[in-house]
Amino acid sequence: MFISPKLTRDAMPGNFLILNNVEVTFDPFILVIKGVSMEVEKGSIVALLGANGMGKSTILKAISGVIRLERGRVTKGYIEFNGRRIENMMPDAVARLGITYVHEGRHVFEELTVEEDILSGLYGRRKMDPKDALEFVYNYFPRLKERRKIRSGYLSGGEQQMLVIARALISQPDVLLLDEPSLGLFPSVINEIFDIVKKINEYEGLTVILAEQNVKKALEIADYGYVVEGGKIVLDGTPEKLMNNPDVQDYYLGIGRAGRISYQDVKSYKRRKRWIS
Amino acid sequence: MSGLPILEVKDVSLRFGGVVALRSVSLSVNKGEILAIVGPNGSGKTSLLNCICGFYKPQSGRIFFKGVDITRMPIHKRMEMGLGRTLQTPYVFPGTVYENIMVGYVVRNGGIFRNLTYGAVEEARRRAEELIDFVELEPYRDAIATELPMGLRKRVELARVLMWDPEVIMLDEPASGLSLDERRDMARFILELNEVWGKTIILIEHEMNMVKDLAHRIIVMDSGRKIAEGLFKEITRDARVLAAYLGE
Amino acid sequence: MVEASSILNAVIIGLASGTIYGVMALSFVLLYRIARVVNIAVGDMVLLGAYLILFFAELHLVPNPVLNILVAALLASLLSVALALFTERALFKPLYGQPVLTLIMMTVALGLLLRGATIIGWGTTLRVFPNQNEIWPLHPLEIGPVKLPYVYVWSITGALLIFGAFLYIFRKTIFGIAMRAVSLDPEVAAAHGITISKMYIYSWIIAYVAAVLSGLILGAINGINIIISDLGLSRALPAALIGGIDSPSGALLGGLILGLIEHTLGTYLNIYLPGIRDVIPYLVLLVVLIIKPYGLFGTVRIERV
Amino acid sequence: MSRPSGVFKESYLADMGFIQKRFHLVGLLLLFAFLSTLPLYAGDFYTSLFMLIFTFSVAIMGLNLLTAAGLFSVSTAALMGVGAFTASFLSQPPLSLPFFIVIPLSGIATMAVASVFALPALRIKGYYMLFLTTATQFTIEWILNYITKNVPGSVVYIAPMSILGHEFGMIEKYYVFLAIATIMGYLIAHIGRTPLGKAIVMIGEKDYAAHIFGVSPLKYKAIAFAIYGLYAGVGGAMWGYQIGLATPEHFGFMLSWEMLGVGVIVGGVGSYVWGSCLGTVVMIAISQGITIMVSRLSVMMPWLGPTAFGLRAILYGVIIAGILIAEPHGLASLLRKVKRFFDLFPFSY
Repeated sequence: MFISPKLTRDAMPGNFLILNNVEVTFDPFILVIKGVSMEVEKGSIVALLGANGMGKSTILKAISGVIRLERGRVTKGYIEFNGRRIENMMPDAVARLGITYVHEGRHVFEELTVEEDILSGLYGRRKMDPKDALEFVYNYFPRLKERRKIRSGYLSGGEQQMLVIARALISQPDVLLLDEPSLGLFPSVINEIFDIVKKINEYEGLTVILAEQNVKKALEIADYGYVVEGGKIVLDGTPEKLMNNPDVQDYYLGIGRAGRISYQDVKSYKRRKRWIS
Repeated sequence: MSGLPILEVKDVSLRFGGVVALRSVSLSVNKGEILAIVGPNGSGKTSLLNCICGFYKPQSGRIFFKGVDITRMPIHKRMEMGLGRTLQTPYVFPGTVYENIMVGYVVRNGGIFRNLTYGAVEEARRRAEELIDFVELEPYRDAIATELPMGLRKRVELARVLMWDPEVIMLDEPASGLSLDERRDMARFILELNEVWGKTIILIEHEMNMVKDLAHRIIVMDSGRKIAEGLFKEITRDARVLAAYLGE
Repeated sequence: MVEASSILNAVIIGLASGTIYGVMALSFVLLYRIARVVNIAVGDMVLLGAYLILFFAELHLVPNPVLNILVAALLASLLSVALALFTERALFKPLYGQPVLTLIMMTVALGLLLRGATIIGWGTTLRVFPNQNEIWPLHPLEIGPVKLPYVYVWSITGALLIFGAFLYIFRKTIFGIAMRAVSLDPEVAAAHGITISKMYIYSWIIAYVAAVLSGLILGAINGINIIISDLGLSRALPAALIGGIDSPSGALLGGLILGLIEHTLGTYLNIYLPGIRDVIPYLVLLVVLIIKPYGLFGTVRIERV
Repeated sequence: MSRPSGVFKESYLADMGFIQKRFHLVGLLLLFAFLSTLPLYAGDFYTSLFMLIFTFSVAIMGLNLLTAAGLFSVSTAALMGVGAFTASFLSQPPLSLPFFIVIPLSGIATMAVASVFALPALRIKGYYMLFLTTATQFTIEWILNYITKNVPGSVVYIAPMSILGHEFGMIEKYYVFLAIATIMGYLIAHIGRTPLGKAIVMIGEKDYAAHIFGVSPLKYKAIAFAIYGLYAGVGGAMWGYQIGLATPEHFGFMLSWEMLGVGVIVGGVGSYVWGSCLGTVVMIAISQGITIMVSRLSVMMPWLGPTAFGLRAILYGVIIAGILIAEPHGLASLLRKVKRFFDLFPFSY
């Protein structure tokens, strides 16, 4: 199905998305991101890893400008995209530059049909023909083509996740910011979605920044990973390096030094602790 | 461990518009067991819970709880009879944690004038405090519940359900969105509820390790059907289950 | 008001005036759908529109009376674009992200401002458009047994044009899809490159223009007076809700139903219970809300837990 | 929410009591001292102004509870009208009941009316309530109009307050009003802390989700509506006793909006007693302030002539818009900020 040759990533080297010591503050004075620096290469998949509420999503929202809608601001540092400062721009302006953010939690436009929903991503891009653009995304998501007349609110979770990625993809962005695509999905569906993301990355040269809790899955497709904790980057490296890091194994993969701890065993230990205290 | 069936679902089918969510699903839950329901997204697990708790009314089939046909009963009546359920994304209102938990009192004590007495307030608060103790929320007692992180809100919800002392508790993805530590805590509560308090638990969960460790019996669903039932070892050998898991 | 001698005539007139209720309801529905603004000021917008047309018509820019009123309506619509910009930028932009109730309160303030301005500008005496008799000939259009006053012919044509254009844009173009997307989830729409505040301005412009045009017809039927403001609210709000608050085509249907009931049952009951005609829309609304809480065409929310 | 160490509560009820700190008690006592001596040194104008504040506070308490249940109502004024008209009917011959029976009965009658109009509300969610209650407001207004058209003078009168033939003066009426407001305030604060009160708050956001936790939205919406009707009716009867007469024009749509938009939102949803009182004070202050400003301005600008009441509308619009823009969360959040900062706002309920 995918006959086009793999784009050589080396053709366009260099870091084209740079975060330098970025701090994000939410109204009134809640500091959420405390000095994050990242460099993203064109055409790579970068994973931001970490548990819930650690600030992965906020980093993505800061890049895309969505924080501006939630009363947040970048108060220190800068974000540079293709040599242009984009921190604190409104999200629609950032999107028109070619950075599209996909919200966590599969926000489909419930009352639109699947096709209308995808097309809404095309607004303001006059140079593209809607038919060609639709063909382009249906190529990657044949399942959505089958269901294009159904109201998107009635799709299953996996299909909704595909739909929101497809909607982001139709405007052919340079950077895709994916927030927790695997949340609440079943393993086989997660595999399917991650495979598609990888394919798009390879065939279109799309840069992907992925915020994921599912560390194992994310590292399978990523070229580089950052571990985010408490609004800071605490660890970064290639997937191999991160996978072999004992802390990552312990905290995120659930593999203790003596193998995985059964949930049954946790109970007696904690219970005993409660009696003692 | 297994006793008499406390909850029975017989041939339940559910459709919305043109989409079939459940196709003639039957199952029975024995008193005192932990039953896990697993399956891909959109396979009808949550719809099944919604039918049992009354949020959706199935087009055909019947549901029996403690021998009573509850298929057409309103939700709050079912809760009064001893069902309880938590939500995938917890629902708390902007009040303190103990206020959120206290609400559960009205399920079995719905009398308007009885509710307004000092005794009712005192009793509701006392039971709420006991449950705050159980789910280990003591430091957050006076915190505004909507401002708490996901893991703690899930505990608030669990405690609220326990307020009316249900016999069957349905947990909809209690571990989704939680860190490993929080998942372990949740597993501990589930085990204590089951083993010490003797509650029957229906568990929907994606985290297979948790299902494997906790559940006595597992039901696998795919596209609105029940495709397998049994112990973890048994279902992992089932060809249909493997297909549903791994795709193709 | 023309006394309808036969039931048929009452039905036709009811439907005809229903079209203009539909346009007002459209103004209301659109603002709600896109900007989530429940516009309590809709009646006052209609009132101001009527006065603006009156103002331009009295300048007599064009000698022909029919052209004159059309030019006046056009100028009033253009001016209302400026008003829409002012409303959105000065009053509503500072409120982005606020609870809906705050926005509604702001429309209450807007209504007070518009009403106060018209009272100070034009007083409270009843006015009529200049040369009204030449624009809308007194003798009605007769089609067989039906006698339809000319103002209703205007009303029907104008309303159908507005609805046709609007439905085409809303359903078929990417602009329309983008508008609906903003109405469903502004934050997500913004992340896909849709500028929310522009969409809000567009919806205010459409709302104002629709209100101005309804002002033309309502003013012609009832005369121009502060009364129009209550009249506008009491027709637009029930019509919008009967059709379903987020459904533009429902707005037209709601308007028609309302016009029909008002001119048949309302006129009849008014003999026994004076004044009930102005409450009839609300009574119909109460009944509809009991039977179908989301109106006839309103979207039933897909509730998931 | 830290409490000073060394404060021990004997029971949970005490822990949820209305007076948590000595500071609250002092504040409350000072307030009562002020209110109970007010008519002795304040003139008639301020005494009657405070009576008006008590009246509207009572109505707004009920509205605040209803708003906390997620039901927005703009028919409060009409329901107060029902209360006033019932009071007129009960206090005049042939019944001629004394005021201490008329006021509760008016409340109960209004509760019944509110419950009838609430029937469609039970299936309705969120902002649809505003439309429904708009319809209710105009329908009730028309009914009241219809009644007044059929009485001589187009006005209904409420008999003066009296007990055993002794007619109450302004000061005596003031104390009656203060007592009623205190009782109604205590009642609603108590309802607020019971599980029933929490259940009402719980249906506020997503009633279908609350239903899964056994809280039937139908039942608690109906209860909230009944309480709302009771409070509006009592408020209306108080209003009637203060003014002595009533016409439907007194209970217009805009008044309903003022009560919701200023009385409840400024005071803060969920703060049943003190928020309502605060909101009422602001509401009446704005209204009085504008009246004074308009009369000054129309002296300065005589060309306005009879259109001066347009000025009133504009001033009101500017003030509301100004408040909303300057502090978009409403004054309530401003106060909350102040309260969090100092933590000495004397009342926790």
